[in-house]
Amino acid sequence: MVKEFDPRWMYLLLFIVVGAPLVRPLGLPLPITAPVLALYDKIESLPPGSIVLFEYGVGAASWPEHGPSNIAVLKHLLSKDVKIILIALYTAEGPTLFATKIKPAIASYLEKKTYGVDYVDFGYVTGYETAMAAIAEDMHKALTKDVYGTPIDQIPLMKNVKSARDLALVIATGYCEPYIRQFYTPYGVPVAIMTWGMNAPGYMPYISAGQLCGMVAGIRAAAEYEVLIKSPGEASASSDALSLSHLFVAILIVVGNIQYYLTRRRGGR
Amino acid sequence: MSWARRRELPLFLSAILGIMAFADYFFDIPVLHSVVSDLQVWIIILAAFAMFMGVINLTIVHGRVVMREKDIIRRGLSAWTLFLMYLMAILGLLPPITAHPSFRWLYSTTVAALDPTVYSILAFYITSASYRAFRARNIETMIFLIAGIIVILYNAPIGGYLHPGIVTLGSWAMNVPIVAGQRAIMVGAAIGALALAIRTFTGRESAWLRAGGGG
Amino acid sequence: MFVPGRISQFVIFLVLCFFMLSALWLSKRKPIFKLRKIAPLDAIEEVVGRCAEMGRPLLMVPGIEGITAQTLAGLTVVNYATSLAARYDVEPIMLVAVQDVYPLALENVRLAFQAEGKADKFRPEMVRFVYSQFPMATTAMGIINRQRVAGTVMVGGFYAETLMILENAYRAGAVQVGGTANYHNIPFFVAVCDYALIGEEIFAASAYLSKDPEQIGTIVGEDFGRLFLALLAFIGAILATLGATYGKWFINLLSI
Amino acid sequence: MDFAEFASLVSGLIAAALTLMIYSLLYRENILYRIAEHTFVGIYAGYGVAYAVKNIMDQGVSRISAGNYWFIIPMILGVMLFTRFTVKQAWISRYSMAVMVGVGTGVSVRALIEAQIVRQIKASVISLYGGPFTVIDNLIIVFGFICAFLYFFFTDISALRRPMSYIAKAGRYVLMFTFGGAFGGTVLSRMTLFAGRMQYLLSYPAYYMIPVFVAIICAMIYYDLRKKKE
Repeated sequence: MVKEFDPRWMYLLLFIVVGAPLVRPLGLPLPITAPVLALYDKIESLPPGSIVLFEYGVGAASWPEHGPSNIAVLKHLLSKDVKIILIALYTAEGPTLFATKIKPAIASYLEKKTYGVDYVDFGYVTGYETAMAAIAEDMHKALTKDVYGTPIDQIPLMKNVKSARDLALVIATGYCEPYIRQFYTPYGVPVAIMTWGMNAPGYMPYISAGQLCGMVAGIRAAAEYEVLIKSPGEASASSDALSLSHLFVAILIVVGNIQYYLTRRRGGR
Repeated sequence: MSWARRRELPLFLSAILGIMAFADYFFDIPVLHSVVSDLQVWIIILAAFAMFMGVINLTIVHGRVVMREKDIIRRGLSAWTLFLMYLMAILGLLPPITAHPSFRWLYSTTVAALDPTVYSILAFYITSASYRAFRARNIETMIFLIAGIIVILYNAPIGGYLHPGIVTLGSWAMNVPIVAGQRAIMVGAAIGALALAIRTFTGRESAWLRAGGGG
Repeated sequence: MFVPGRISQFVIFLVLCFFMLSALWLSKRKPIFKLRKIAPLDAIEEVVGRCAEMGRPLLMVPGIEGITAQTLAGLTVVNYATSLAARYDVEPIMLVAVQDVYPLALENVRLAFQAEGKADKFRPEMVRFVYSQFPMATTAMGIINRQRVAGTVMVGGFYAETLMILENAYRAGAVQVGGTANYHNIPFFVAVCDYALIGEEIFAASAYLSKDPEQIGTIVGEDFGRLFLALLAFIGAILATLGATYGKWFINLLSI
Repeated sequence: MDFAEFASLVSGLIAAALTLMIYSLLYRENILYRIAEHTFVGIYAGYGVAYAVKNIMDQGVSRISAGNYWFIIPMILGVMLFTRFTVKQAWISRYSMAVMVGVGTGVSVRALIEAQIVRQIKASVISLYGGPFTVIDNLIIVFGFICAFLYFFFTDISALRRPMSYIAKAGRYVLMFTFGGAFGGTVLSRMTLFAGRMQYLLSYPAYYMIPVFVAIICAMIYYDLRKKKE
């Protein structure tokens, strides 16, 4: 018979392994994966004054997956000389979460920018893919007012932005296919996506085909992005916790096998 | 009314309704479509009534404990359960139905905390289960172990740093052999379910229809 | 008439139905087919026997789905286990998390007691309704630890609660039989249960347990259907190998 | 501190306490866990009742009052369910169950044909010819699928027993690999959930509860050790 550890010791260790890095992040090394680096490089290489469409489709349920990546990418964009059009197309919860969770996190970056000149927010626009098509074709027709009710013609930033042809990059949250269909295929605007971790393998073909110019999938990729922009946040902390807990499980598996091997050699079961 | 007690009639009814649901899926018949979508609403209404059966059951189970049990702790806990159930139901029925602030407060204080907590307790159980399950006892468990370790290390944010090969191997495992096995399970489950549906509609599956007589 | 894109599905459906119904009809006339052994289903007797030996209750859960194929399969297994429990005077505890299933579950347990001639021993409390997935899981964990359950039978559509129940029951020393067709949770049954039903094995339970030739017929028909689908997949791969256009043609054929 | 702030503080402390009460099961079953369990069951059941009434009003009553009298039938069927609690009239409830089973099974099974049969067969239409790695991968995908699929073959045909046993063995290996991978893959989402819960416990006002619970658990361990000695 294999003598087993009392599982309660494992439970105690797991509390420590997950809790400790949350209290004091270790900053464990994190290899940067290619899709994340591609988006970072793309933003780095944008010419000054470029216009970026940023879609913050974060819902409460998907906050852990999408929130940190939204914050990290926005921080990067705001630190560059680019103009940002903010919009939510995926879920009506977007603006609420943007106001309560994203804005406080990027407040220090927003201070240096002027609303209406450097960035503009259109809030949630209904219609999903139909709305995307309309926006890509003619923004002044599809988006009449910004989130504060200012008519689009009175926003300085929007003066020179008419359609998707004026965009340098589209960064979206959620599923990538509609954006590829509406922005990349007809207008050739590069599209990047912030998506769920589980979608990463499925979206790899789009990356290799060049339809996506970058991808931040899940909390792990968000942590990579935080490393790239040297601004550790929510993702980095839990990334350490996840790394340690996975290593812990792997070590337990090895220990279990050694135990099993030893007892069997001793003539156990 | 003895004919109504026979088991064939309800059986026939369920078969007809099941076949209608299938036909609605394949054929574009507006009348059938509206009937089947109405039937799905029927099920929601029936389920709501079944909820009250559940409440009767909970009241019986906990009521008996409150009335008969000697252990004061068990009595107290059962009374507490019944109290909370009726309290929550009443608060929920205060207008606006299911949106009264007190109902919401109670929900966000208890359910909103307990649901994710109970879910997260799995982290512990998956740890202790991995410790036991991934033991190479024979070829099969060896394969189980190899796949498990590859994916665990692949998923760990630090994985690629330990060895770059882990990422290659991990994504290969996810995209090749695991896809094959997953697909087999899915197709198999679908035809199994289909066979079960056929047995149900011919009255050969569930005991509740198989048993004859009136009771 | 047809919903666009579903003609091919209808044809496949008809072929599968044809196999199952004709095999059912054939075995009605002459029982010729046998099924291979499905060990976990045979083990249910052992589980109930162990409960009887130790004088402890048996825990059963038919999954947390509403009325779906998996739940019906689970109820069939539960019905069988309950009649064994009634026979050996074991206390069955059945947890139901979905209200639609509750009336069916109650009826199943009652009929099992009736069939064993012990209708007087049946109590409605044997089937406990605990609304929703996680409350059910917490109750199950509590019951397992308090009443030292000696056996569990869990067959049906299971999700995250699987491992909570299995691990606690393992620590309580229970013998466990379980299975689901939900791909993500099969590994836990395979890893922790003493006897695990994999995927569609749960659907074969009623035919296997009843040993009724007509029911076995549907399983045989299912196997013919299985060969047919495997052949389709094989042909598809061969066509794609011969040339991309053939592969595309085959996919279009399946999309009619 | 105004009332709203006070309510949210109380709510936060109760929520944190309930969270830790559930985790106390990891040490052993105890009265705190039992309280949390019964609270959870009671609250959720009441919640379900409120929504059941809402469903009956929204789906049934409002339709009937709009002149859609056809929806009286499910209401009657719903009431018929309760005959289950009687002995003599129990057969009446069988009709309600027949409707539930018929529609439920039909609707749940019909969706499987597209998602789980046709789409999966289409996905295995892949070329077995190409670069050396692609060939091996695609062979594994196609034949791994076929073997694993035939592993479930239930009919016992004596003439086929030998070849089938080889296929079943190969199929079982594929399945075991899949299960190992699925098991390992689940670790990530479970750890993410737990890390999220820990982040919550370490935030205001939940962290006030941590020392309280550490003390309680220590007391429990001390008590258990004393009892063991005696």
